[in-house]
Amino acid sequence: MTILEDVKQAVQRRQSNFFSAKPPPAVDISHQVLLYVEGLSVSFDGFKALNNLNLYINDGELRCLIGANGAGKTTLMDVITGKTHPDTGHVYFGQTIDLLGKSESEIAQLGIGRKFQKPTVFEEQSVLANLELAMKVNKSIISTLWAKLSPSELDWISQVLEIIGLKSQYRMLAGALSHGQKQWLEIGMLLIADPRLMLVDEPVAGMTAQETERTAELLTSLAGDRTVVVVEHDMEFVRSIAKTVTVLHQGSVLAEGSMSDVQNNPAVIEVYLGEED
Amino acid sequence: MSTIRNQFSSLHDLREKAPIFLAVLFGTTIYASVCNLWVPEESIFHVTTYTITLLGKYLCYALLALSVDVVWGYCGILSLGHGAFFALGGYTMGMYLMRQVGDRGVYGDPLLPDFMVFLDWQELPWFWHGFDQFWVAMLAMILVPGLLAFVFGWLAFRSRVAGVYLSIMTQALTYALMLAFFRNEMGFGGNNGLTDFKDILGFNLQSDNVRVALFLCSAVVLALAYCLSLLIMSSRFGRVILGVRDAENRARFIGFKTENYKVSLFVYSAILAAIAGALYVPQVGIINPGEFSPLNSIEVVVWVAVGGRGTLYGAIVGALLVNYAKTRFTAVFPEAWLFALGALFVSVTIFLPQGLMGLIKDKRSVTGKLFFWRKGRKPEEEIV
Amino acid sequence: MKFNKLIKATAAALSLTLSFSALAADTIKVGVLHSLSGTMAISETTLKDTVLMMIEEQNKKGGLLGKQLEAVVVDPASNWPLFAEKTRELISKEDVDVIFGCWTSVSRKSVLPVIEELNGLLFYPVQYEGEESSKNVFYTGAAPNQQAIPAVDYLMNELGVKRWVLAGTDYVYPRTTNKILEAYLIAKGVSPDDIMINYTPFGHSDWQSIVSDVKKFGSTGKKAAVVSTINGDANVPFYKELGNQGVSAEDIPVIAFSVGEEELSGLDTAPLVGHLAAWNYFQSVESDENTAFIEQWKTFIKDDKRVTNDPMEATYIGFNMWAKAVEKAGTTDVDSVEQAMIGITTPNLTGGIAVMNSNHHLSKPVLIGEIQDDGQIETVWETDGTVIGDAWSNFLPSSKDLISDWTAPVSCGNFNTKTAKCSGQNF
Amino acid sequence: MISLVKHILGITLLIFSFAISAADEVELDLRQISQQLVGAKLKALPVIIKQFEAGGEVALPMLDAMLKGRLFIRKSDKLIVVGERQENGDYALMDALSAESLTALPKKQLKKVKVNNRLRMQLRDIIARVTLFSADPDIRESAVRNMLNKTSKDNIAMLEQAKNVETDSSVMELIDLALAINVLTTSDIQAERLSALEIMDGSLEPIVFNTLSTLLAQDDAGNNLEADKVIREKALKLKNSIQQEIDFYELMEKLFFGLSLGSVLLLAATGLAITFGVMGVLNMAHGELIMIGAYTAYVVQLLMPNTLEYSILVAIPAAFLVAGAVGVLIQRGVIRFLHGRPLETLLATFGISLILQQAVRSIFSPLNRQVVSPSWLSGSWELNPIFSLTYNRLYILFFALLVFFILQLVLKRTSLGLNVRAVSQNRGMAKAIGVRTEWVDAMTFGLGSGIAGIAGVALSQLTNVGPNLGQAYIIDSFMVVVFGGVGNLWGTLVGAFSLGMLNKFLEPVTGAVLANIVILVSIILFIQKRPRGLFPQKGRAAE
Repeated sequence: MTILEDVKQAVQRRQSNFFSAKPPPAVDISHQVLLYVEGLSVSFDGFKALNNLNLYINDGELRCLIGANGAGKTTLMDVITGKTHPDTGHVYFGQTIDLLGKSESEIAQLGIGRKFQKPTVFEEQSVLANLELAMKVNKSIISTLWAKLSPSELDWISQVLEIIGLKSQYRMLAGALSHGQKQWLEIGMLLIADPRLMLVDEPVAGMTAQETERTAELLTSLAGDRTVVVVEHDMEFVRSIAKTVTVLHQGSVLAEGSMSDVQNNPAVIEVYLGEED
Repeated sequence: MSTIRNQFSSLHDLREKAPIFLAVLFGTTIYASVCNLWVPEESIFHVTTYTITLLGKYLCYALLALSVDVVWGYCGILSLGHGAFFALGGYTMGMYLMRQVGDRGVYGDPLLPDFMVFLDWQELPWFWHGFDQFWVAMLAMILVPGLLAFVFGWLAFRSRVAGVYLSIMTQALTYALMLAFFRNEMGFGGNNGLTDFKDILGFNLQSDNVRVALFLCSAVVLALAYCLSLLIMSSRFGRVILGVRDAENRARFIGFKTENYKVSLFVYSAILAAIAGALYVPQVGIINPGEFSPLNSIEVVVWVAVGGRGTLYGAIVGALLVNYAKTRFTAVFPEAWLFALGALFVSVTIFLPQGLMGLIKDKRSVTGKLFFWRKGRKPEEEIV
Repeated sequence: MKFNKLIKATAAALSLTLSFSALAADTIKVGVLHSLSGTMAISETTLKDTVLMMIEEQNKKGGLLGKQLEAVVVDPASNWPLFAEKTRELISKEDVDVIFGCWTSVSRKSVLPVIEELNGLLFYPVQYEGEESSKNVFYTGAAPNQQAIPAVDYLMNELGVKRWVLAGTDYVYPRTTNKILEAYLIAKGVSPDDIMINYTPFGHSDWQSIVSDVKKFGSTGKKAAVVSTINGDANVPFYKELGNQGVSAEDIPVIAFSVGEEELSGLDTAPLVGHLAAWNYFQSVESDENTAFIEQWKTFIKDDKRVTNDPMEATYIGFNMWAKAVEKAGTTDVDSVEQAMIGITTPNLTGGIAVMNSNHHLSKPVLIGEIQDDGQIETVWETDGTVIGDAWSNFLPSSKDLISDWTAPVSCGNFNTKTAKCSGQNF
Repeated sequence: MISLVKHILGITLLIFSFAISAADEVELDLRQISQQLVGAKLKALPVIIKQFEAGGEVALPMLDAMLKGRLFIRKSDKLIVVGERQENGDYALMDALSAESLTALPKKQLKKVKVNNRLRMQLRDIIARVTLFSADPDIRESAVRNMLNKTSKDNIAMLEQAKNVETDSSVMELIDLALAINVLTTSDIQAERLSALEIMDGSLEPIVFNTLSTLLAQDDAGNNLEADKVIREKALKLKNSIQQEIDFYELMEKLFFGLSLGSVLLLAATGLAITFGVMGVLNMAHGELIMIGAYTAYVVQLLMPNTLEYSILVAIPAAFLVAGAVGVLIQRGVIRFLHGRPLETLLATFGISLILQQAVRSIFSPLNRQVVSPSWLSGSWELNPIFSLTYNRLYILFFALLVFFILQLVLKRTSLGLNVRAVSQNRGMAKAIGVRTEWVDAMTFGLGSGIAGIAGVALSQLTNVGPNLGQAYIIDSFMVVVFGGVGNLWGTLVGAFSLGMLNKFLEPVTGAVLANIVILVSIILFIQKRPRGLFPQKGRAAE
């Protein structure tokens, strides 16, 4: 469990010497719930991608979302991160912050990070530049014009590089990385921004078994300090990390509970697990 | 304890890349100026005033190309309307020069420019006031195109108009402006535009000294714009811009308000274009609505493509080469030069997707090579 | 450092080729500055060919001053700043002795400062709005008083026209001409209600509404006519729409100042028979010079169907006058030729004599013709003698006090007779 | 007073019938008169022509020929002849009076009898009077219509005469109208004038409206020119009702103009909607493909000089093939290599457009070329005196819709269409299931180009056929496609018609130039509101 310790250490150090100066926006988690999703509906051309969906994510939780293709997982993430505007419903970050009506960048600055289904990194820039841009710093135009990497920031980047195993490739163009490495880089970009909530869409797609294992380790280590929501198709992977699993079906929550609860849920067996094997 | 080195230093980039460019630029311009002013005409080394004005014009075009490269090469915003900013800058300068004529116009009216007198205007339209002051004209040269770019960019980027839609809208913008400026009621001289300038800041525009001064001025401005753009592009701002070009969503989801970045870059670029226009007008002696023509703007994009986009110097080299070719072709094969030009555009796009600079661009880095190989074939999905 | 080398090499090549000025030659060089591409190529290419034909003809006669003439053709590509650049190229790089060129006013305005600065000589062969007289330019086309005013007189007196549509493309020539005509008509007692002025953009192609408006304007019982200063490409759709909406020349005649034989050759003229054009020359005019000229043109261009037009005649007159002036001056020096030009006479193609006046404008006959179904224009009316081109219109308040006279003692293009001042000269 | 008029009329009629009975004598007379045409100056012609009227119908062929500019003087013997140009350029001749056929002669041996507008007007008047008693009701109708605007005393007398023998009801109506106008303006008996107004009620002839306007006019001091209040009120009522009709038809006219402009835009843009909308190629050479279509129409016309009337029908498929072939060439030769780089296709096709333009300039010269409009595409369909639709625009409107719907069918119902849609939606998958994507690309581009060619044929009926033809339409086409929504043909249809309408309704208010500017600015603003046009492709696929 070296990674886990590394990360925790690094994050703590970082918080002490950087974020003390710039505290993250206060998220009111007095009810332990970090993310409220209530009555959410989205439709495209008459197709209901989300249908009166309710979901509550507790602070520090690691939640897995599963569901067949078209169940609405990605759309849900789109709504939370401000990419898609719902027809009806509410999304609250903590008790007070209404996420609807905020832009993607505002939501990101609140501390909600997202990893896309298809690894999306700045392919024509170096790994270092990718991480630099993802850092949690002042992102206004004026400050980026004058910004320079401070030694402490370089340190932090160096640690993240260590965690994602790309230290020796830091000068390489991100586009030249392998698929798995890109996935890791994107996770690194999430990590370096020190988010409160991480939305991770299919993190292990295209990874080797070894890489998958590392990812599982990493994600579990992150939970607690921050909240992680993982969408994944790989049941083995889900089983290995999940405490609570939510099953989506046709845009609504079908079942929620521990992996074994869900696996034994007759409705789930019928619509989802039943199709396996 | 850091084992990684900071690669990013804007000044470092400037130190590494600019000197060659600046040396070539100033070498040529100073050589040409000296040979024009102080070498006797009989000498084979004499550079004619014709050459000076021609080179001056090329430099203005180069600046215009640079401004297009800044938005297109670095941010993926293909503007087919940069001619509009160029022309607006030109008009502000033209208005100043027109007011400088004073009572030396053909009708001898102390206040009204000739075209207004003979269309029987009674008084100076409000927007012509103040243009007898150089600083007002310079301010307007920055503000008018800057404001237009801001409003247009703000509207377009905020509602996420992108790709071809954006390109076509920029085209509509310049086309609408062209039609508007063609209207005589607008008070900008209609089709004839502004012409028959006499002097600038009290110096006679026809004299060789002033021409050389304008030429050198263009070179200095081009050099400054190049260095400034280089600095900007190698700052973190520049990396955000590149990020916006390649994966705008990613940039948004890590917290950048990409539309603001795009707007500010667009405004910067528009101002560069306007400065190019303002330098262009006193050197060619006329500004008219033809400069707004959408075809002109497309041509600028072609210069950048020929030179190689996303490199800054590529745009400059492209503008110089294509315009030089045009000058030669129109004189050597006046009836067939469009064939040559057309073929040049087609072959460059097919065979040199990175432009001429792609041929000689940094080959030392293996990743660089890979990157170009990839880029040549990478579908720009964002755009479709 | 290949890049470095390449740049240097290019720069060197650039400065070398550009600074390589032409060696003195024993020919007389004639610059031809007409657009061969772009929007104006349609009109200007013909004039380039005309100049080339005239040069060939002159060379057959032994050239000038014992030297052969040599044409230097460049393509300003319908791009106005390029006109200025090419003028500079022709004069300072190619050392031409005279330039024949330009069509649009804006191209002439663009060339003007350069030609005055370098003391060149330009022959401008197209009808224009006037309000200009430069020492270095000879205007061989019509001024407004040689085209527009006689045309309106004709309509008013011969056809009894009472209501007027002044339709034009929105640029300086129609604007000025219409201003002059409006002032003239009002002076003649036409009520402003009976004048309709309409401007359209260049290349306007959808004339439905305007033609329909003209029809309505003309159906009030009073005889109406359209005075058209519509330019270039917009004419074809305009006439097609006229024909199709059934506006016949007998109901509402259209008199055009920019439509000649060449424009008509791209058009089926059957529905247009009877519509009018005002020029100083028609191909159909019967004279020995004209027959010879048409013959020569068709042989030169190797196309029996090609037509001649007014700007060609203006080029013809201009060229012959220049040749005569060079012979008279015994040199191609611009100042001498300029002085020799004034008073030079040469036969025009309509059987008369063209005279270059001291205001650098020609004396010309004014012809009004009707369009025929074969695309020709038949003269139906002409002035008794020739009319002297007036550089400054008497009907514009701004220019009524101005005259142009390039002979001593005035020697000025914009001489104000009231203040006795010469303004706006570049030298 | 009236009886006096009748007397005079009677005498005129007497002379008239006498003249007809002595036709031969008349011909002899006419021959003498006609010989005066030889060598006559234009100014002398009106007097000579006037004398022809007495000749009645015998002089008609001659007058008609003169009106149409077909009257010649045979140089050899100064005989007045009617000439008709033949295929070989010679003129088929016949004697102007006896209609006897003569040997054909080349143009050089003939001298045309000059006519000008004034003479033409005079000729028309004479012809009208002569044909007022013609056997053909249509000819009579046009004769009366001609006389409607010229109510001289003579004409009124003749019209009254004609009224007695007229049998055709529509001609009768016109005659009544002409007489009523005359009564209204000349009589001073209120009852007569009121009944005249009654007759005029409902007529849309411009003369009626003008007469009423003159009647209701006031002088400078504000006094009514017409003293009779009853007449004034009645006339005002009449005028208002006519005004209403005029307003209605003006609206209809504007609608038609808008539709017509829309159809032109639609034709020009449909091809682009395929090459740009479906394939994503920013085809700057689209305008030049239209131009190629127009030149094809020109060449086809040259190839079939004897059947000019129908050459345009042949030109449509020919233009489709030629422009389509050029399109396929462009696709195979250039665009194929630029797959997935739409912005770069813009540059390459811009180069191609320069080449094509210059090629046309070199081959056909920079001058405009003439494409003859067949007679069935000329003129207009007159629904009533103030509302008519021009045939060429009407046909083009239907043609544009036809092309559009055929294209829809092709895309929806044929295997090519299926392939096109498959490739445009998911290239990789289409390829995987065995669609020959390369071939489909070429065919799609060819299809779009071919349609551009067809548009060129239609445009050759409206505007110049010259090297610049394409440039005039390229920006408009892009605007239409972007406005309608890229990738959606229905969007193009709606976009084209709405822009056409908007333009035609703005133009009377703002003038043509401002209307264009306003439209461009509104498109820019509209795109801010709906970044993907009127009918965007929705859903996840569009991302």
